[in-house]
Amino acid sequence: MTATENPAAQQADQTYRPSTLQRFLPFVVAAVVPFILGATTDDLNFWWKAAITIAILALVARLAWKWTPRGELTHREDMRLWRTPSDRSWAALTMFGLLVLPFILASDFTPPMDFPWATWFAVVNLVLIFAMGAAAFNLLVGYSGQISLAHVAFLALGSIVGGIVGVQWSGGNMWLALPAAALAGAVVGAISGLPALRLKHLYLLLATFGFHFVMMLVWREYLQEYFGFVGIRFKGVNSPRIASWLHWLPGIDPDENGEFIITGQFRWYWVLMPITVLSILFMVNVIRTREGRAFAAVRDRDVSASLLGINVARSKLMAFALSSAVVAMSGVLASFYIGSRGEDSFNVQTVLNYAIIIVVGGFSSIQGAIFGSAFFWFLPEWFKWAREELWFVRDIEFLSDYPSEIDLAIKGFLVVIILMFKPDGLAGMWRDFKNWLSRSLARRNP
Amino acid sequence: MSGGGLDLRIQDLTVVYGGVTALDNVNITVPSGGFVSVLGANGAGKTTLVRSITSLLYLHKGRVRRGSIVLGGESILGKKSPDIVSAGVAQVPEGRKLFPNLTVKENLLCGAASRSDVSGIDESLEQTLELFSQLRPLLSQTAGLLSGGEQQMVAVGRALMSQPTLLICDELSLGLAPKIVHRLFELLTEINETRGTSILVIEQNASLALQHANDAYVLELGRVLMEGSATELKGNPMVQELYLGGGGEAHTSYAAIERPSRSRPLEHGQRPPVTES
Amino acid sequence: MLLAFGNFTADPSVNLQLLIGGLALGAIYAVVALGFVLVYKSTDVLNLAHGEFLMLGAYFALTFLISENLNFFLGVFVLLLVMLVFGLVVHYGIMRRMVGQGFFAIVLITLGIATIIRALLLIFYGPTERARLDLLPQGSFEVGGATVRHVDLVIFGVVALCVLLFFLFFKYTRLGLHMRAVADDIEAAAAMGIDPDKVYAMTWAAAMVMAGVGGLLFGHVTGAIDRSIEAIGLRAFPAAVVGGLTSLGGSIVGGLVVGVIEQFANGHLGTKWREPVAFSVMFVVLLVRPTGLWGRKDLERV
Amino acid sequence: MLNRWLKLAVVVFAFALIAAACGNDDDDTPAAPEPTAAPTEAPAPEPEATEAPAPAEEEAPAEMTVPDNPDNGVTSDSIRVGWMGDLTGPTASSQSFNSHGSEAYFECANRDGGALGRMFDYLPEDDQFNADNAAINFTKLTEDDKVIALVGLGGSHISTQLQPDIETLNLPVIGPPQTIDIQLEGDQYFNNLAHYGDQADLAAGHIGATVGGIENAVVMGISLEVPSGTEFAAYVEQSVIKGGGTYVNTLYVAPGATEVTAQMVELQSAIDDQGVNYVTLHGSPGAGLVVMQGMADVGITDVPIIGIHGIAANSIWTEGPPEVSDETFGIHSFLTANNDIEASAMMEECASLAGYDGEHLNLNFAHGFLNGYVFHQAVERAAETGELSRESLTEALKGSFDTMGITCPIDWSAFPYHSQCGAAFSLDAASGGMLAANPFAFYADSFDGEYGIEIG
Amino acid sequence: MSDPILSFDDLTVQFGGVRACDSISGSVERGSLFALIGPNGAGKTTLVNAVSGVYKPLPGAKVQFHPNGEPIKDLLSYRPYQIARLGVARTFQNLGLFMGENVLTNLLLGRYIHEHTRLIEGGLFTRRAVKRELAARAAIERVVDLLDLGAFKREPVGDLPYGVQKRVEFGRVLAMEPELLMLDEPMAGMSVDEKQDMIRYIYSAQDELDMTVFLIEHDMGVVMSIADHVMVLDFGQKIAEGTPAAMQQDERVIAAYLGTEVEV
Repeated sequence: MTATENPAAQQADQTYRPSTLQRFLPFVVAAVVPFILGATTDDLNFWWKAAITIAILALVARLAWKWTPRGELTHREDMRLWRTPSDRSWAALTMFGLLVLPFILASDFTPPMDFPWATWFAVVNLVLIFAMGAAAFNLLVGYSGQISLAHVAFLALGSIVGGIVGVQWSGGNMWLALPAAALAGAVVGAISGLPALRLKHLYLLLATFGFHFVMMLVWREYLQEYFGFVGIRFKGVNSPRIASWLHWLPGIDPDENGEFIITGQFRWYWVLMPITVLSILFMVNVIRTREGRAFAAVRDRDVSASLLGINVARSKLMAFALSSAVVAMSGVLASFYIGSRGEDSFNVQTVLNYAIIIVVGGFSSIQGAIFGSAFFWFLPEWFKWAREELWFVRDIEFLSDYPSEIDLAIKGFLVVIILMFKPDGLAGMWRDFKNWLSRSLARRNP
Repeated sequence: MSGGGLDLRIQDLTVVYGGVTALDNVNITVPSGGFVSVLGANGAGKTTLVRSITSLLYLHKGRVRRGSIVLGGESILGKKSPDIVSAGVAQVPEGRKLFPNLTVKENLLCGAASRSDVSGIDESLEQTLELFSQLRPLLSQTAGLLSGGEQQMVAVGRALMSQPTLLICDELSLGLAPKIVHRLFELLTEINETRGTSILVIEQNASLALQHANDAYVLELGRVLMEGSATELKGNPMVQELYLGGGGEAHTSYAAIERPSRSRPLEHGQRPPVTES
Repeated sequence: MLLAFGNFTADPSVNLQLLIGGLALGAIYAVVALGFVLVYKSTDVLNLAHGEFLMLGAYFALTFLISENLNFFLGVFVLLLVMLVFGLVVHYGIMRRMVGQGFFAIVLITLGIATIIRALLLIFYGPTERARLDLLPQGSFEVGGATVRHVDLVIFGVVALCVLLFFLFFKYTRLGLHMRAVADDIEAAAAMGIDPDKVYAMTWAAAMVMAGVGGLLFGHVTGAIDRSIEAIGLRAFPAAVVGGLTSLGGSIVGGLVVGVIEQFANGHLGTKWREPVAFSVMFVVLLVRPTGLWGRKDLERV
Repeated sequence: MLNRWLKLAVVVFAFALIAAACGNDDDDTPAAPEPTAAPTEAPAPEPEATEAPAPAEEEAPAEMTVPDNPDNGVTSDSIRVGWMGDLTGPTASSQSFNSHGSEAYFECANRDGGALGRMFDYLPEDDQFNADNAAINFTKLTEDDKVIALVGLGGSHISTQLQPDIETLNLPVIGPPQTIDIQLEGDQYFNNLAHYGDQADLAAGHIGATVGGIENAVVMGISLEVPSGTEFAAYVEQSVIKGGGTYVNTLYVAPGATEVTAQMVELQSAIDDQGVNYVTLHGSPGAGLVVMQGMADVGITDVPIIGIHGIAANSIWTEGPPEVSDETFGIHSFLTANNDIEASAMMEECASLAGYDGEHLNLNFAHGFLNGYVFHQAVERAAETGELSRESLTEALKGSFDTMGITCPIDWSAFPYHSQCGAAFSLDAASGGMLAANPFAFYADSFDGEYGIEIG
Repeated sequence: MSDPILSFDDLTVQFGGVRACDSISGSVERGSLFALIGPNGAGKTTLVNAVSGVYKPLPGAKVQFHPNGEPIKDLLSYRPYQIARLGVARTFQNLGLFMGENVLTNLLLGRYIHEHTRLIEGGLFTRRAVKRELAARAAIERVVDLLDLGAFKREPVGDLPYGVQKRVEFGRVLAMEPELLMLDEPMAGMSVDEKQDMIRYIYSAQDELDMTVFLIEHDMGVVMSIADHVMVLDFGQKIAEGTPAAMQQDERVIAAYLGTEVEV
């Protein structure tokens, strides 16, 4: 049944309907402007750049807000990822932010009070990698309800595949390693998900935790056998590069030796950001279509789900496979970005770190994984800076005597406090904030 | 035994779970030594009522938005459930809710959790076993293995162990043979009469409840639909139709519903092939 | 040599020594598993911080028994008292508000607690490792060519005593009865006038005291007291699961079984096989009997 | 409705303008370096000739200046130097002493006036032995703080991961806490700790001296089950066999193990069957204690132990079972303050100045302390070229340095740049510090520069 | 002219020592409205659970489903999800809805068996996936219209009143377009008006969508007015079966179901 047949939709047609051009324009502006800014304003004073950025930011959000369909949505409109004015303006802003961020961070801006500017670039890149892995983890644990602690095993699997395919076979071809890792992750993930057919909750958690140790055994054997004492080296000669037949692409200016090596935070950002965004988008798409709905149904009531015709076993395994595939891919990215992987990268603490990330971010949403990883990496850096530069913090001797210890304690306290008082985490806070914002805006613009 | 039960007054009680209102402005009074029954179908809010009185809403993320619950002149709203039990309210929960891994004796002793007089507890245990003499040989049996009727007896006995002044029975008849239910209700009447304990019975089985109670309330969708003496309600045609299995005139109202004419053609979707497993 | 196997040996005294070592290790696992079981049984919380609690116990033992040089019994009393108070703090400060939250959220809040404990220990004790405790009888004797430490026997005794005490406590005391009632059905228990809050608090206090005992005992057998000993919490999972997470006696049997299996895997296959083998055993038990060898089975109805 | 947005935009613009105006004032300072006067020819004191405790401060002539080089951590009032490592992670118990040592040195040096009219700005960064943290810390130190050099550089996997970047940045690294093969490939690493291969040779030499000739030695290796453990065991095996001794086997201990019953069973049977008379030990102090306690438990108290530098920590002797630790040695390349060395008093004083009283008796502290001292000398030597930069510092490091007796004389004039000395240490009960069993010279023969084992 | 769509024979379900259903036999005529009544705990829901594959009956039982124009299927050899795909849909007494999701999502789950979007297609949001999603939503729209759920489409189910939740669940099984609709107390907790509405919806399902209805209901008035055929259970046993009128007269039914009323 199309919109015209639907009386509710007919009525809706009388309300505001922007043209296609209008609907896409904010996103186009968001996509294009940063490049123009980045390309043309190198010589401008940073504050001018900031001013222009903020102005455009306001404009993009404004347009996105204005040019959103109002009233009863047709189903086609309802299926859009961003349908409400606030969704759309936030999406456009996020897009703008993601595109403009590398240019800002790569500028030689010296922020006041020695705010560590370049460090944030490294942090942002790590957040991207972690967000991808954590989102996949949250898809499995939070969204599909299959409590698993095996995801770090899949990071290791990603590194192993990266080592075999990306380093041994192809001498630094990350582009080959990524799909290979996804494939291996999906297959091994489905296998590691088999216990989920019989076990639930705590018992599944423990069973998957066992899988972690088995994978570590494989890693240990494999690593020493093929790569020697120092671990797999993904950097240097093995750094990923853009194939020469792609050098015509704008922005790809090969180095003197005729190669375009992906190195440095700026280049890595343009590799990590699209892959992360696309894989998260993929997962979000899965969630809002048939199989994703089945995941949620299986999580909430598996008996009820099976009586709707959902093959619960298959659905669970698919959730495991999808999650593991993405986690393995993030494992490849992390390996190549960091440069080497050792056993220490996959210890139990890492397992727990990912768990902290998704809980702090918000258990119920993929978005939470992004917030969580940002929180996880930003916070210590911010503390570090605050301890060094903020006078009222710097003067507390206890803090400067035990900097890292106190970071650790604060991390623990925050986890406890968030879980106690705001169980839906940062994503929940963000939702509340957005609701409050749209409500107060709606009150003013009736 | 304590003489004279306490009276319970529920006024304007509104209870919500998340955004859903489960009870809406409910007023119910159990007079001292009275036998009151609350009737209602599934989802009418009966169990919510019990949870509100015994302060167990928090376990189900519910909360009282408005109203008061007063027991013997003292507000019990917001008190903790152990204090409410100490104040004299005992309940036989819906579905019995015995402790399945504990023995019958242990179950009964748990009923006396709010008391500290050791000799008194022994005495109560003896009295309970006199009341339910069938339970005596079963004392060391694991409660989960008893039959439904026996379990319900343990549940009632367990509630009596706290020497309540107000006994709340939630769906006592659920899943039990009429004979046993009848026996239980007779016991309740006996307790009510001999000990003066106020009794509040929450029931789907209206005929039973109305037969034994003095006053009754009909709860529907979280509101009190009707109230009055049991005999009054028994004669009410609407109650008869709703709960007493027909006989009233309202009965025909469903039969009169027209079948819609066949207006739209069918479009069956394609079903996926299913292989035998 | 993808999977390098250690040298197999048929020497009976070697196997005897491995058996004894396994039992000694298993006794420690049993102490830890007992802590898991106590908490899980009555509050349905999987306490990932138990290893940290144990570490806390070991460090407190260092403070009270070595640094402060208190009389042994007084020191142990103070240690257990402090742990008990700490348990109450954990319950009233944190866990109380978590009733009714999702399973994973509660698991993770214990992780938050673990992180805090780790940080505090680092601040107050520093990263340097300490020697093991030596207050219980030291020394050893030989049985058939294998060495048995006196400490291990003490640990066996203490663990058995603890289980016996808990058993008696649960069976014959009112509070124990109430704890079991809450474990069976919290709502019904609350309806009977049992304060679940109080019962939970007692549970946490008991678990923490158990961790104190565990820390004291573990402090006598571990090679060094440092921050890595919290890993005993994770390594005891298989023991707790094999025994059944709801059974006190099961935790002893599970602990011993897993301890011996680990030790034989370590001796005959190589040390890297230890955790994989232990967790594989757990995995098999989970698949065959998800509630463990002695765990109770709850009937699930639609 | 549009009006409101317009207003908002105007306000934002205005705000941005004001901010820009303020920003201008700030940003003017770090302008292009002015063409300062050519560096004075006045030579820095000869490093070798420098008097021990305060190397530069007496001479530190006011006229000896170099231009600022903010991109290389040299500002008008400070010289920034970074330290990377594990302060709260699993290896904190050894690495944190290293950081404390460097910090103590720089505190002292700053008290005495710093160098080149500038203060040392010492920036330790904690990576918790985690590669991801290390990546962030490295970025912070090199791109935000723009340090001129690193003294100390975390675990071996972190060295591996950062090696390409260190090379690209031309960043000198002074005294990483271990020497691995990958560092020997680079031109930027200046190790003052002996290589694993040399340490294994040294161990073999020590064993030979103890049992009356290496050919009499029957050695069992015990290693932590990490790649470096395998590596050390392989070197030991190579050294022992080369000398004509017998190497029985390597036993592995899992990281975080709390007991080693099974390993001890195997060790005992090897002692019984093959007559093992020496044990080499690899691992952290914690793991070392676990092994030693395990040996004490089964009564293996008469087989001496020699461990790598990780084992040469005071806690091994102060906390370990005395019946085992009295025959235990740890290899290290430094001397602590209780040895009769020039720097003794200074190390003690600096340690307490920095708030680390008593830590001057720790070998890792001495290591960190020396790193600071070598850096100080190199900075002054680099300044002689008229420019203080990573490049000039790297060049300056390629030479010999005074060590105040903390280690043997450093000579990095020829590749590879790593220490050529070491000794077997144990605790000196009287002073509470570490004492070498024999002087460095005794082990000098062991440093043959042969290492690099291929496995697989 | 007997054309049973569902027949079950000697169906026994046992929990521990309790026989929740004790060798029950019966059959449901195609296109009819079959009602199953009995006091609480009589085993009605257990019977439905056994038919829909949730519980395994003891061996010897036989459950046959005869879809229109297809061979007879032995339901006991299928898993629950396969039974649903064969065309047997059911609702739950205590609501099998997904409370956190909105009405639309819950209804769309009812279309699961008719949509064929694969995981990858969904993830890539291909044109085909969008087309299928739109088709599913169009089908949902029909159900929404039929059940007057338009006002609640985007509300989370958990926030809706009980009566509406019941309607959503009914809508979800309608969206599955089954041939046999098993409704477990669809009118519990509803007011008289709502019950009347629900009966109209059931009629629609029966007449417009050609579904056979298997109804468990507590309200005698409803059952007596709308059912074609009534089966009465008590304590897991079938005690009577026949037309509603006959059941109202049956002594055993009155004794068991209306129990105490008679005794007085």
